[in-house]
Amino acid sequence: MALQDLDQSSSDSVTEAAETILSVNNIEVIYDHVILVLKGVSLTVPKGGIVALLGANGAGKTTTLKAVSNLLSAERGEVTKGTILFDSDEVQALSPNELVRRGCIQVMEGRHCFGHLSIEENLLTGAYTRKDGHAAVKADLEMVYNYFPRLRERRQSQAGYTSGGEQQMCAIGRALMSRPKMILLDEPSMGLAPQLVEEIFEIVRQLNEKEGVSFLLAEQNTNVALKYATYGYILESGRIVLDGDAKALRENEDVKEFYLGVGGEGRRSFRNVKHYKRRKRWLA
Amino acid sequence: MLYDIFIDPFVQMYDMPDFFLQVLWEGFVAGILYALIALGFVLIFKASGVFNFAQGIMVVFAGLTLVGLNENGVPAYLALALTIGAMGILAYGVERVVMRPLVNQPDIILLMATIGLTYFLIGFGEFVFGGEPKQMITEELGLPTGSTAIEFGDRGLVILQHIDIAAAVIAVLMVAALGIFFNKTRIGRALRAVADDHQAALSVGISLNQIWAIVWFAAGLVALATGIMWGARSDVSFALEIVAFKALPVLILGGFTSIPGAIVGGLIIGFGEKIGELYWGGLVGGGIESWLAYIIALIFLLFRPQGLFGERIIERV
Amino acid sequence: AAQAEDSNYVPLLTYRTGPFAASGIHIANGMHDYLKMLNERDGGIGGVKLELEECETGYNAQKGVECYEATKGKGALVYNPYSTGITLQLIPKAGVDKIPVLSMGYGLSAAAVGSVFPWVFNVPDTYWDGASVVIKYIGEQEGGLDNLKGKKIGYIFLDAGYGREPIPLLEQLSEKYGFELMQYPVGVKEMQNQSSQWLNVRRDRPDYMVMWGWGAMNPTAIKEAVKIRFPMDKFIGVWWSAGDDDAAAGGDGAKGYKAMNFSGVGSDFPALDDIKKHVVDAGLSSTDAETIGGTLYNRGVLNSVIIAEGIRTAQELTGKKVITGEDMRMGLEALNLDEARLKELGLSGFAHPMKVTCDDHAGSHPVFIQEWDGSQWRQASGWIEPMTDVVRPLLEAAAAEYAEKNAPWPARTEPCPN
Amino acid sequence: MFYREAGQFKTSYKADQALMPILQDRVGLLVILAIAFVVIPVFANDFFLTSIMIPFLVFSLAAIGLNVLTGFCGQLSLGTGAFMGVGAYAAYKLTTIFPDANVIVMVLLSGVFSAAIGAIFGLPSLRIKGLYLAVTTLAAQFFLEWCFIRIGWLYNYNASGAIEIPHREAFGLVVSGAEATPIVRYFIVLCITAGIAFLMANVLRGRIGRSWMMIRDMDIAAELMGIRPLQTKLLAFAVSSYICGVAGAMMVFFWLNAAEPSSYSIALSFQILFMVILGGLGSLGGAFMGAAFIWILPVFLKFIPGTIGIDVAAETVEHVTFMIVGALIIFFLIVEPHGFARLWQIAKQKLRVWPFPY
Amino acid sequence: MNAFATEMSAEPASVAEAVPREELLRVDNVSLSFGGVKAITDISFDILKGEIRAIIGPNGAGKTSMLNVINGFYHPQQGTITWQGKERRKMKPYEAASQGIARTFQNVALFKGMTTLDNIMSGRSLKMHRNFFWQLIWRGPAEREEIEHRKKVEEIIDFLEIQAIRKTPVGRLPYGLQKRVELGRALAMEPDLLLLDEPMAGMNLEEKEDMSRFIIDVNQEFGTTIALIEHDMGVVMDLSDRVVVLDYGKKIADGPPEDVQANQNVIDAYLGVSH
Ligand SMILES: Nc1ncnc2c1ncn2[C@@H]1O[C@H](COP(=O)(O)OP(=O)(O)OP(=O)(O)O)[C@@H](O)[C@H]1O
Ligand SMILES: Nc1ncnc2c1ncn2[C@@H]1O[C@H](COP(=O)(O)OP(=O)(O)OP(=O)(O)O)[C@@H](O)[C@H]1O
Ligand SMILES: [Mg+2]
Ligand SMILES: [Mg+2]
Repeated sequence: MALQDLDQSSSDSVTEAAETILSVNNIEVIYDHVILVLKGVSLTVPKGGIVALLGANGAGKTTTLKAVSNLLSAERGEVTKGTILFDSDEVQALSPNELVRRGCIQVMEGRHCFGHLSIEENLLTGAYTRKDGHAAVKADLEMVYNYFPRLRERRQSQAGYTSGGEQQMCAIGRALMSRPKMILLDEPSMGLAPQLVEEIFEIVRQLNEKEGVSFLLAEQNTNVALKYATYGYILESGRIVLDGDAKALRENEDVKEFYLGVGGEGRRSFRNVKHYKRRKRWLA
Repeated sequence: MLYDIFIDPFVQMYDMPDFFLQVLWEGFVAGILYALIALGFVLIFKASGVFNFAQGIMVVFAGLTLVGLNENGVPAYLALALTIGAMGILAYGVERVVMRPLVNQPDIILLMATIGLTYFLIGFGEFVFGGEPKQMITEELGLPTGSTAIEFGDRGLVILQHIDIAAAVIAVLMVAALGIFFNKTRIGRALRAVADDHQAALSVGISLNQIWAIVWFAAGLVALATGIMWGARSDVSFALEIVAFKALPVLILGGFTSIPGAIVGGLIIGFGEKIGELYWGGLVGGGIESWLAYIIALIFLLFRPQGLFGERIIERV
Repeated sequence: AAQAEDSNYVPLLTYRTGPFAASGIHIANGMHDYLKMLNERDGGIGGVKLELEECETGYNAQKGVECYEATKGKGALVYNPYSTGITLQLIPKAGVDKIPVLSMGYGLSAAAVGSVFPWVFNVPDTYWDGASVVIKYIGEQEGGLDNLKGKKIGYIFLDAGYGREPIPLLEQLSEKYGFELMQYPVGVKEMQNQSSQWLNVRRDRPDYMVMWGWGAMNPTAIKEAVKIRFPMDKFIGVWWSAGDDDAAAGGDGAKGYKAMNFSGVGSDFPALDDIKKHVVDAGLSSTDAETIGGTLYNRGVLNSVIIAEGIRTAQELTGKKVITGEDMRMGLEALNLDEARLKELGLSGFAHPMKVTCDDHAGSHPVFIQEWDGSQWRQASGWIEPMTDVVRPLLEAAAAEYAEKNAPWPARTEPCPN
Repeated sequence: MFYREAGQFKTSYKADQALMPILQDRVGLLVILAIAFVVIPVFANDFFLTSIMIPFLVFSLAAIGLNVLTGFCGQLSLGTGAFMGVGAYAAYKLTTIFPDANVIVMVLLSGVFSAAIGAIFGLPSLRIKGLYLAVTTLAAQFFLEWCFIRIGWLYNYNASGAIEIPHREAFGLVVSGAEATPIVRYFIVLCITAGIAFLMANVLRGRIGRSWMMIRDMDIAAELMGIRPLQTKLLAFAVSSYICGVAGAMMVFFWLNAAEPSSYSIALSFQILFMVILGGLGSLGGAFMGAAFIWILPVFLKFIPGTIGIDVAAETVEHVTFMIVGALIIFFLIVEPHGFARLWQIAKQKLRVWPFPY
Repeated sequence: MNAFATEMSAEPASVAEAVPREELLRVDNVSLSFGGVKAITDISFDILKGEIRAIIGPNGAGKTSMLNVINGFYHPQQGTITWQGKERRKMKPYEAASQGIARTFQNVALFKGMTTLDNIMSGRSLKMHRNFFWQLIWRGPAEREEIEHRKKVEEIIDFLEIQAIRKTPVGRLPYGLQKRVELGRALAMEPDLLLLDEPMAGMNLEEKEDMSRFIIDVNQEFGTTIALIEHDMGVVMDLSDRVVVLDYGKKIADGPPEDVQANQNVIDAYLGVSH
């Protein structure tokens, strides 16, 4: 535990500084009754915070997010231990649509647009739980189109036929349409052009600052994620192995080595990667 | 031979115009009735991507409940109200017991579950109502029963059954109402979303439970209307379940997801089947109605694999 | 078979479910109630109780075979399959398992030829007998069979073995008497959807319609006939299209619809009173008193009368109380239900006297025509003899053909009791 | 603990590719075969053989056939009943045209006819997919059923319109017709079913089986990898129909003894489909489990009241059976949508880690 | 044993420019539209034998559509494609496969119901020939063929380091591994041209590094030509020999990575300020 001291101090400061909107306490998740995926994960998201959840493929990021938004049952998975509190309510007792109504929405990994609906209809489904009238929805639709002009161009196209990136924008836009208090973003940058990645994270920051929306984002693009997040958790094989302030994580040697790709002498070239089995120190 | 196939039928149509009109009328009525059954399927398919095999038995079930209540002394209109209530309970039960635990499963599994439901309802229905056929309480419900003959001078006559006219009117009203409900409300959009992707629909806050209860209830109402109409033509009995198969080609021809498709498909099949059987069926010994509908549907499909009004099948990598 | 020593076991293959339940239920009730009545009133037959067991077939051949296999080991005396399909499957087994098959007025017509089918009985008539009676009756209406020349007779039938069975005979008669036979098959799936067939009828304008229907097909056909305004008095059904519900479905318009019958009309028979008293009122039946006397109910009763008389005859012939399938076969073959016996049974006039011989297992007994008066059936003709001269040679030819196709079909070895 | 592959290392690809790489599975199979070939013939009575085992095996084979098409190649078919019918009628014609030929050979040959018909009805599958394809197979179902009724030649113009299986002998035994003993018929059915199941297991683990599964899982990707969709699907249709045809022929020759067209109705198609889905799409073992469930359970349910001495009306038993079967179908789907085969796998996995929960 | 990874070239790809390369594929004036949507407008470029050719551009620019055109899944309304010197007209996707074009997909298109091993074996389908009869028998020729190909597949498995998931159904694998299996499946086809559609999307740095190494190895060891779509500019810059940039269906730049990166059009349309 190389970072003991660091994460001690920082996590304390975070938890005390602000009210928490989401807290996950020591959860275990099992798929299909036999596949144990999360082995005691705990994390908290403060109100108005942006928290990044990092980790390799298969670490369990998606699973964690789904546990939070209560979508696991649709995948034959279940939370067998621990509790999840959103706005101090037990998530497990709420239905997914109730959660959305209360302001917690997930952008699912791998886009999941409604293929047969047009882009605009897709966006409108995001407003399903809203009760504040046509005008407000219309205004938000405009807002989303302003964030993603590309979507405005393709608004009448069937989502199933749009390009991968367009679908990703659509999925994010759809979530925004519900006016959430908290967004669970699963790999928002996947498949997006670099320019757009920046833009999306800018949007995240704007929403966070202007509207006070909290974020929990699972991301592979550690660089960007840690740039925008306030706090980060690193998940490996179903366990949190490291957590801390984003800044502190960015400085951490291991994180640098394995997630940011910057050694002492700056960025490594992909061409020159040596073939050796690396080992993460914290797994020792 | 060639004459029999290509010329004679048309000569016949010309020679007996009254008969031809009658055939068209029968085709129309049959089409409307098929469309009614298909409509029930469409509702549920549209809303969940589930092919509801139990629609046929729901028709029987609704009809039997109505008649059964009436037989036990409940006045017709009260029985109707109670039957609607029963369909509501059924819808809720199905949602609770079958659909909810099977969310996000492949279509074929859900299809299979509805087959399980069919079995259950057959057993339950016969247990409660017995297997005897019952007569539809057409008159008690205030539906017309007579018939009108339109004469063409000396060229014969066309007989229109009033109940058939009523069926057509009811079908059209129902389609209009459902069409408006599903297209003009946000529920309509949500339905299609659910059919595309259960999990994503959940994630944007669409309550599958609520949606499913609604559509199953709507399908139950359609089943009741269908049960009354078919029951008035023959009897309300479990044999009626078989006519549900007739809805398949209609459905496929119209496209699984289209309410107008059900009507248009029904009419095409209705007309095609009657004209085919009456003018060409004799050539091969008759009874071709049992498969003609499928062949008609198949021919259409070869040109439009998603049916006439169905949503495009998305193929993209 | 190791069955109870003090009872005779009669399995009843019935169907109260499935698409043909509409007809099957009444038959099942009639069959069951009469035998049950014998148990209650007389303590069985010859002092030995009957052990009854219903097995539900749903008119489905697979389930029928399953019922057969499940019950045959319990010492079954006779099988009444009530489905042409099941009958066909049981015919070859009957001789092997030594249990007779009684298909009363249905099944394989050729089975009437006792020398080829010693184990199968189809008293009182085969379908061919029936078809010949219909033609004869139509001839009478027209003032003589010769007047049939140039007439059109429509034949609407369930498109299955059952409905197709009479066709060879009808074709032969059409040739002989010069009427035109027009066929209107109704698929099992189309039973409740016959508008095409009846449109065809409307176009072809046959002078008479003959129907071979079952289950839900009957009421639908009658309704459709009313719809196209076909003259109902020229519409004649086989004895299986003679249910009370069938005709009632047509409402007022069905008045005048006719059907053949060979079992009593109404409930005005002492034996039926006994059924009411001992069985229905005692709560031992699954039907209520009103259905007693319905055509199909009575048909079921008649079926059981034949079973009971078969058992009684067998007991007399063998001197045993508890008999076997082989004894039963003999009993059936020696069946002689004459007027006196019918009277004794409290069923005088319930059926025409019947007699089975080793050679003729059907007997080609007379049949009458009944007519629907809008609320119930009444007898509309005297007993009409089938055209035995035409039917019998056809039966023999068919039996020979069956034996040939199923070669090596076992030659008859069973002794003739009479 | 008891079910473990630990210690069973594979030293060659050959061993690794064997049908059952794990010892316990092989032993299990041997036990089942021993029961089927020895225990059952010795102890079973006629009812058990004719009403349970023979139909069970026939249905298992049909379910394997449908599984090839629907479970492995992903093409939904509702025409199984009719394809079985083609086999039955073909076998009937063959045995009556060649009265001296061995019926078992004729039964095996009859599948060729249903394979051809199946392939013809498979042609539209190039363009039509999923539930829509069901209409093609339904067209096949109803059209063929109509042929069975209308084409007198098929049933040798029998007045009954049904096919009745003639008495035939082979290997010195009566193998068909009413005199064929249950035990003989059982052995024939058992050998054919086991044989075809074994051959199919071979096909399914090789290139052809894989190409079917590729089409099933993602037809576009399969095509981009060089699979010709039409050929592959047609082969699946043909193989599936062959197996169904043989099953259909066995159904009438070794079980029912006579068949009307309605024996091969849509209801049969559905029955087989249930077996495949409940057993597990894409699993050979599942086909057997599904057949057992769908066929044997109702039979047992029907005889339970009688055996425990409750007097229930026959139709009530039937109604309750329907309700129970329906409820169980739903129940099992909820427990495990992938069928008994998957349930079995999970059970094995649990055994593997036993006594720990995971 | 790992046949490919043993010899690892550590030097940057300078060899590439030395030999003038033969043209493998040329796209001339191709246009493709769907209804009103113009996905590709009049695009021409070529791919040389043995190179790594990157295709980049903003979302919806038409990159994936371009790959679909190349392997015959879409048929362009205009333009021609020349493959190994021969001009091709309408071609079925499976013909492209048999001519040696393999690809991976943007939204992983694995065969979900099959194991990793079977997925990769499926890549060998075109190379296996034993007919139905031998398959039935299994013992003998079919089995020998299977084993022979299994060996090749095991080499690929070793190479991609996915031994541990050999027998896992791919549906349950995490996204990154699925992409790796998909690459393996394409490699199993031993293609002349390998089309990779965003092979590194959704991977973290470590995995990207691994993937990069695989791509380089394939390119250098087998001499397989690679066309690569990728949004990670680091990867594109480091791996590719030449880059073509699409925007709204049009080609806006084509050349060596450094040039492209400096191109103002590209910066405006795609890279944004921070790069
Ligand atoms: N439905 C499921 N059934 C069984 N196992 C599953 C299922 N979904 C995920 N898993 C397993 O759970 C583990 C964690 O998966 P998860 O998708 O949460 O990882 P992740 O961190 O999001 O990875 P990635 O970065 O690739 O998206 C993986 O090993 C995966 O195989
Ligand atoms: N089959 C199709 N039908 C209709 N439009 C299509 C189809 N295929 C692609 N398009 C459209 O063509 C355009 C180009 O799509 P393409 O998938 O090639 O983009 P891309 O460059 O791969 O983008 P991304 O980086 O987001 O994957 C998009 O606007 C898309 O919506
Ligand atoms: Mg993930
Ligand atoms: Mg793309």
